[in-house]
Amino acid sequence: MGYVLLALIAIPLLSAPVFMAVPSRYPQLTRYVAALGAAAMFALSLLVFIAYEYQGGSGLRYTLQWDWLENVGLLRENGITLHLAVDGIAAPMVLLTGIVALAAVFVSWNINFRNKDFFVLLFVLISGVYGVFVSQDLFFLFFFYELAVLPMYLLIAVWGASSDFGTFIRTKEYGAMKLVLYLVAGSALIFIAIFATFVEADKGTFDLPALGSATYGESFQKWVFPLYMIGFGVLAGMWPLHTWSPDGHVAAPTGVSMLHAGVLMKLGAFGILRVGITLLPEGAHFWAPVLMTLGVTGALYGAISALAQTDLKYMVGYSSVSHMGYVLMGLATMNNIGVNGAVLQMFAHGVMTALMFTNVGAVYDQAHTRDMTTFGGIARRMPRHSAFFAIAGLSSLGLPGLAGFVAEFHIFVGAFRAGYWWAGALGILAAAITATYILRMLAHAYFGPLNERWEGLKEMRPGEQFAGALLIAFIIFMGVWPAPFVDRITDSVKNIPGIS
Amino acid sequence: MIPINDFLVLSAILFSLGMYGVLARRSAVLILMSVELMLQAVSINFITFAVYLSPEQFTGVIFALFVITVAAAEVGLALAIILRLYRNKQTANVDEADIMKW
Amino acid sequence: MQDAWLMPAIPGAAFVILLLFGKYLPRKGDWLSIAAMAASFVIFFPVLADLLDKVDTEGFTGGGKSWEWISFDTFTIRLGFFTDQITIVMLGVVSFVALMVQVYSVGYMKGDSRYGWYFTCMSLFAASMLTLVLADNLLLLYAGWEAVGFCSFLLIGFWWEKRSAAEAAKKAFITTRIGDVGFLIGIIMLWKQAGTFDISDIFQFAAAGGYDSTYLTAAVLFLFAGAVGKSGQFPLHVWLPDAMEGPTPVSALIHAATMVVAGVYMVARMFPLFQLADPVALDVVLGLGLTTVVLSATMGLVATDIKRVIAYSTLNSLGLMFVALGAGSTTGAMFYLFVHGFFKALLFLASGSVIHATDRQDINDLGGLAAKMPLTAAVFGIGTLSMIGIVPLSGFWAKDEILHSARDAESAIIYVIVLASVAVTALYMTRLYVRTFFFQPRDRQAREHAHDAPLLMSAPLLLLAALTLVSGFLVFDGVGEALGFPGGIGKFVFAEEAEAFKFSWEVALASTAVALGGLLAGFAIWQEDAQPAKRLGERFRPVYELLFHRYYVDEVYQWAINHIVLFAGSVLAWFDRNIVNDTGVDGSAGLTYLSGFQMKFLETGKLPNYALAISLGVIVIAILFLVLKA
Amino acid sequence: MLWPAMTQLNFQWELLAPEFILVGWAGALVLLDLFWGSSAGLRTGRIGKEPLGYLAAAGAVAAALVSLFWIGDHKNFADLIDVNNYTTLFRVFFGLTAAFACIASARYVKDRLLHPGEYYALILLSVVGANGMAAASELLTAYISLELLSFSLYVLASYDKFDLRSNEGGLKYMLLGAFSSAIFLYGISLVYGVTGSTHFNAIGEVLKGDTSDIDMALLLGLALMIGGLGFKVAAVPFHMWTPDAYEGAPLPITALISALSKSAGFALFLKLFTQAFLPLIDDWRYFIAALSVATMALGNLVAIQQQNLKRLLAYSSIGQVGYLLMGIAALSPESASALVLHMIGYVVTNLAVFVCIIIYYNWTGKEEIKDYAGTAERAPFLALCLSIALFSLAGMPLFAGFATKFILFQSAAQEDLLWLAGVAVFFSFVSLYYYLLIVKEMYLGEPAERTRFPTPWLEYGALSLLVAGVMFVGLYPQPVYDAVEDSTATIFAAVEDSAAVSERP
Amino acid sequence: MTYEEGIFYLVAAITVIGALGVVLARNIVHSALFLILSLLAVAGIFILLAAEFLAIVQVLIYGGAVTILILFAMMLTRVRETPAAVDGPQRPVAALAAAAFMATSILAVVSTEWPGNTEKINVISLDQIGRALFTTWAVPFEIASLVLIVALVGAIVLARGEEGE
Repeated sequence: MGYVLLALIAIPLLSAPVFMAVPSRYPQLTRYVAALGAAAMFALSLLVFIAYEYQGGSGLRYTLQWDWLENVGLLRENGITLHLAVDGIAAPMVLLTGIVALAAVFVSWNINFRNKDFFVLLFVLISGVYGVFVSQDLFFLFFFYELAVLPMYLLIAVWGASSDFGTFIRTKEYGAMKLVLYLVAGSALIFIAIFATFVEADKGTFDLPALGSATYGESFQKWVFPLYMIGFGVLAGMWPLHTWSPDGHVAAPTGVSMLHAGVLMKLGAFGILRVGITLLPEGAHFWAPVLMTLGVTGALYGAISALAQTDLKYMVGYSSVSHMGYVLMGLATMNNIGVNGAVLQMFAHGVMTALMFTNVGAVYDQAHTRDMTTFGGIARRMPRHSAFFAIAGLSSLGLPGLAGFVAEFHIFVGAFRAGYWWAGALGILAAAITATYILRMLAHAYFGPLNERWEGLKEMRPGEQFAGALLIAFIIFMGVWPAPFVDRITDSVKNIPGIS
Repeated sequence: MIPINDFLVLSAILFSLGMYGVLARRSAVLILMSVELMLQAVSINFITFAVYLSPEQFTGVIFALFVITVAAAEVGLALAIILRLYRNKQTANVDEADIMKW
Repeated sequence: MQDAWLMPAIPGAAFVILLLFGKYLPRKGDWLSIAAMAASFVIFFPVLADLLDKVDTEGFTGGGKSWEWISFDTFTIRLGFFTDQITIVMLGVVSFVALMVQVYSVGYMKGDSRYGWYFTCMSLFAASMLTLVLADNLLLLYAGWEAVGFCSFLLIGFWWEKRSAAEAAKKAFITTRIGDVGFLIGIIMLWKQAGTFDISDIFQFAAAGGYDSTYLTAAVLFLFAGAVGKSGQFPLHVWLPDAMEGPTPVSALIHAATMVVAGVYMVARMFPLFQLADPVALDVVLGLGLTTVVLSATMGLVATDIKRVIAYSTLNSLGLMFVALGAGSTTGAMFYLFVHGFFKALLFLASGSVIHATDRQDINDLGGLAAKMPLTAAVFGIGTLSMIGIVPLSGFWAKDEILHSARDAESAIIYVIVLASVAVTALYMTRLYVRTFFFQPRDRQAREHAHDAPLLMSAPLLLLAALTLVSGFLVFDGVGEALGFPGGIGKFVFAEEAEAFKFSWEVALASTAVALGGLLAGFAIWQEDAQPAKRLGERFRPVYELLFHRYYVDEVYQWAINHIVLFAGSVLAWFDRNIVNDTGVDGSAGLTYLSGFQMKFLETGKLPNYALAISLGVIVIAILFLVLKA
Repeated sequence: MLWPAMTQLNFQWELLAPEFILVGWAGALVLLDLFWGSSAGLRTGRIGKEPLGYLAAAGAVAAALVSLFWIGDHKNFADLIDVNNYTTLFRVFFGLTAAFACIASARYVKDRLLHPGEYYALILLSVVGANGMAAASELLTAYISLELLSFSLYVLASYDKFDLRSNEGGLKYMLLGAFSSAIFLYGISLVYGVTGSTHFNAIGEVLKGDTSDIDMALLLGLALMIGGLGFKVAAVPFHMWTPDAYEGAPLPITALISALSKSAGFALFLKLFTQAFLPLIDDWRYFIAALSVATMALGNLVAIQQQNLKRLLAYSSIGQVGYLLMGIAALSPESASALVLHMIGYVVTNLAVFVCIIIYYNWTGKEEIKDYAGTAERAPFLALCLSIALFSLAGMPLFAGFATKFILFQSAAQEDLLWLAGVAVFFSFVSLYYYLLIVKEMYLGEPAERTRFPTPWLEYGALSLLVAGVMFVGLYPQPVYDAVEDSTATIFAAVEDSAAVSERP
Repeated sequence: MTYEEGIFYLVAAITVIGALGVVLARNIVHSALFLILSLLAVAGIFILLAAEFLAIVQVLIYGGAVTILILFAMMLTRVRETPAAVDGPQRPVAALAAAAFMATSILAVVSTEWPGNTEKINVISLDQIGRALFTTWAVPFEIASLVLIVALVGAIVLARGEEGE
């Protein structure tokens, strides 16, 4: 099974030569190759998720360990290994990646401008994401983390869109540059923290389980944890380091926005959990109140900001900030309920935000504007699209029966249990604000009398509908029956030191 | 006998003067001449150390010999380059050779 | 009784089928929805019988079936369905009224472009509402609670092409959602101490003194916030009148008989906790109930839309129920809830018939319909009288209970106010009825086409009317005994602390007098072309304005939303764009860029400067070396 | 320590075979050029000399291959030239570097420069100098090798005789080079004075003892030597010549300066500081660290401002020097091998960048960043390779830069220089910005015209090799790292064995 | 003060004066002449250090070849002989820097206790030098020859006039 994990990383990377081999004059063939690759990844992801046995054991499954660099320099035996494995936290994330990747490929179906290059870069991104989720080696975790950032610039700058908002302009180059620099700036902190961790552990290896068995001094934990927290937090859209996220999402093409908001932002939260909290539990405990405060602030701030947006993508972008705030809250609870909730929320948000971007992209492709004030009543022309959007919105505002509720509920309960009653209460309030902006958007753009300007709108493309249906299936699945997720997540969360 | 420090101080003075020349002069040729002064100081140092402190190996003397050789070659090469610049730009003034900056 | 879960499950299944395949079913699947609802209603009887069997057993507190939903570590959530006496009352109302309304809808909604979607939503609503009622734990209750809110959103906005409908739907959802913030907080607070969401476990825990009194008070007040939103109590009452944008059967079912009373139901359900908490909690319930009563009764006086008037009466009734709860009488509240479900649904459906027939819903456009629509006029009249509280209609008996509890409350003012509200209710209900059915029609054209509804729509009206006539008698021991629960509904509902039916001539006479007075006054004021009303309106212009503008509450909210919430939003967005991003992010980037810009001028292009840099570098290193060493 | 009698010295001349090959080859090239030109009757010397470049490359490769013969040996020539793994590594490395520079030069020289024979001869001679710097175990040899390298580069930098920028760059390079080597020499003389020897190990031996008497002159000498070496490797504030020389020099020579001169400088720097000055590490560590910070900061910040690609690369190479200096500041066996590893990765990457630029220059004669607009459409392969190389420079994964930087920074962190690693990481992040600007221009800019460029197969071949190298180091550095560690281990072993110096063959 | 010291100070003074002349003279040709003076004086210092061979080399290479080369270059480049053209605006800073360096280096030199006998000059014979040069130092010697070749080739390539120039 370890080879499945390897395949998850390798398939997207090795697709690159295949894409290159496809002659440019057959763009359709390129799309089929992409769909095939994404379908394979999805199938394998599903396999990983389903076959994960969550009863007992250490929590690591499908281990594959290949020597990469050892007994040289500072590195001792097994210094850096390509150590792949999934645990209960990674398994749902892998699945999420598979889902969103498949959906993103279908949503990107109508990209015509150099679509070969597009898919190559997109697949590199996907490879990086898979890599982070399945790496059990700090070096490779970081390696893939950066790999995921690598193609972002071109993906956004070449295939993205600039927006003129009258009072200010956000060009795609700006969005792309800011996004990439921001993420790399965040990873700079992680870099430093990794160096410090390696030195302090004195094990001569970057293997996470080995590092986990090392002891770290208390003061060390206290000063290194915030590095991980902020560094990974940047990618998780942690307030106030979130501004790359709305601007980047707005500039990015739909498929990229989906992957980015849906999966890439999860890497940050995942990193805090997998590296920060796991290795440095005492530091995490020390900084948990700060993380909680930032998380709550982000949740509220994102929601209120979203309230003021008229651009659909900005709204979704800020809603991502808000929802990632929940994830951070969940992590900050440092108890199994909250952390469970955080992971659930990563999955839930990943799916629903991907759905939202699918929808925004579908309408933008036809209308060439995302200004919700210019729309009105388009539900008449695009009923499925509207239903999809509504479901995504309802999930994000925490309607029971959809994925968002399950996750947010765990987080709130966790927060209360950890004694952050204020945070829990504010989080719930933020969910109400979410309801406000989602419904405002629906009422403005989708309901009401049909604006004549949009008579010509058509239902979204079959590919987009497929993507939407896929995503919705998982939103409902998790909302109704979260046990498969919870069982897997718990299996690993309980092994994390410092989580009560 | 002359104490070692006398030579060394002389060398230091000579070196500093050369340095001053390099920093203060504008003509490439003058700068080159100032560098020669610095190299003279180096040679003095080497020989001084060799004859006072390590006569059995006298590496210093050999070193000084090489310094002088290299210095001569350096002058030749540098002058060729200066001449090249002069041919193209009609100046040997280093201040005026600043089309590349920032 | 084990199988009570089938009641929500069947409509739920119908919903799924309708959602996925509704389009391909004959008649868009309305029959499926109705059949599912009927099945659900049929199941109600074995469930009831089962409960009646067991209710006398020693120590019976209800029972049901539950499944594990999430479990890890010490955190377990079991979802289950549970029936006890309170549930059964609500179940009866919900399943019956829902069935009636759906049947009625077949006629009412005929020809609508989204006919199938309507029934899909109705099925979902029925499933959610029954889930809410039957839930054995707070989480499932909350899930049902949110789901009915969502259905309410869908159905209010059913005609979403109308801007006002879209807005009303949004308003309804958001307003109730604000209350739900509190509700969820309350639920989690209760969980935090008890470690369970199971309602009976929480009761046990609370009874054992597990909760600190202050803590419990706070928790139940948060719970109550949910009820305030859902049941349209002041200050979150604003959504309910607007909710009338939805199809009338929806108003009947959701915004009169079932969903809006969920708040009352929930408070009644959790009443043991309210009792254990500080009395302040119940005082708050009572105070808000009373406020709502006063506001809604007075606002009902000037509203001109039939449905809105009935909506105010609903608010009024809900207020009364909370007064009863606040005064400690769950029986009163539940009984009123029970009968209210019937007569309010009746009123709405009847008004639906009017609207259906005339295409008008402003009472200023109506009048004189009694002759054209005798059946409708009759059942509407029964509903009106019941609402006013005239003997022997069900409304009278229920209101009597509430008046009793109000009289027994600490302050006489409460009693006075409730009594006064009875009068005002009589006044505006009379107005509504008189203006709609009597005297000269103001819009002749509308009257021309008016006719009674077809049988399919009339049958539910008649059934509901019948229940309105008789359901009040359930308070009597004898009636109860005949039906299998001796002691009447009061004893039945709270077998543990049975409240006997209270009756005193004094209260009954007072209420009847007041009601009749209001009725007659109303008749006098609004007869013919309502000259006295106009004069009064002129005379008390400011009061009229105040009432007409609904105490300006909506305006204040709108202002607050525009000027505070959205302003805060835009300020934050501005802050985010200009301060956080352009200053903080781009600023630091700019600073980096600028420092590079400054530094590049170090590279002057002049050789002596370069040499100087080298020299200075060496000199500084040398001096520092020597200084540090020396 | 006693000076071994001459008879004890080892005079196996074959140890210097690679250098002899290079020198001989250089001479042959000059002659070939002379006769070939006249016999073909092409007196301008501008046409038909392209194969000279490939021949020169063959010579460099031959030298590199021959030097492989001494893998694992621990020999020295007359106690001046070490022939061990360290030397071998650099011989191979320099040889290959020069070979790539020659290949990249071929077309360029044919089109734009006079006297190709001398040109290639000088490149080969510069390799001799570089080899000497890496191999020398003694200061005089090191110095004279350094001058050989420098002189070759002075000439080569000014080789575009009719280009003012080349003249100016060459002049600045030459005069400042002379000035700095005077400073370096003065430093050497002082160190020689206090230690009585110019042999690295001998110096180290003396410094291991009590140095309080001689501190003043010693430290002054050390400061001066840091200045001299700093100039060679372009550390701030001794870097000022770099942008001008880079911009002025003919493109392949810019590549050569950035690759050969810099790595030879570091080879010497590392060996000298390991074998001679390691005992004083607590004195100089923080100065090197400070230089490192200043170098990273200035290089990366000013690079952002550049319009000219060569100049930008000059500043970016300064930034890279900052990282490399960390390896010196944290001097330990681990950091030394990390330094060399990063340097190899960097040089390979940088060569790839330069090959791209040269190809582009051969096509268009342009070298401003904005001239690269739309390259992705006109030459997708070139754009891809250049992007890969730039991302590698920025330290992105899959490519050499990520792994080697990671290892280098980690080794600094290990020696209590975590703060320095932090600064480096920060500036590495800054650097991404300006690399992205180039990528942006290539992929987003509007090309002047849409025609495809003709494919230069040979250059593309070289480029592919280099990019493959970049990917190889990035994806599987173990073999390279092992080799590097074997080589740096020898200079540290020499420190430990220095007591036994007289027992050497 | 022994007579040796006397001679030393005299020669040293000439050296310094020559050097000062090189760096201060307003006329570039004067500078060159001062340079010759200084170089010759340094040759004298070499003699005082008992390194006669080096003194000879010094006189031959510097006093002869180098200075003539420099004078040639001056003539070829026809340097404008205005003071402004000779000295740059950086003079004050240059003076400060040089002074600082001088102070530092003199301080360092003086305060160092040199290992060994600092009073006695040891004579190193030409024989020894020659032997060492061709045995021990054969490698640098050969590299130095390469340096000279490079300089030579470079100078020719660069200075040579090309067709059409």
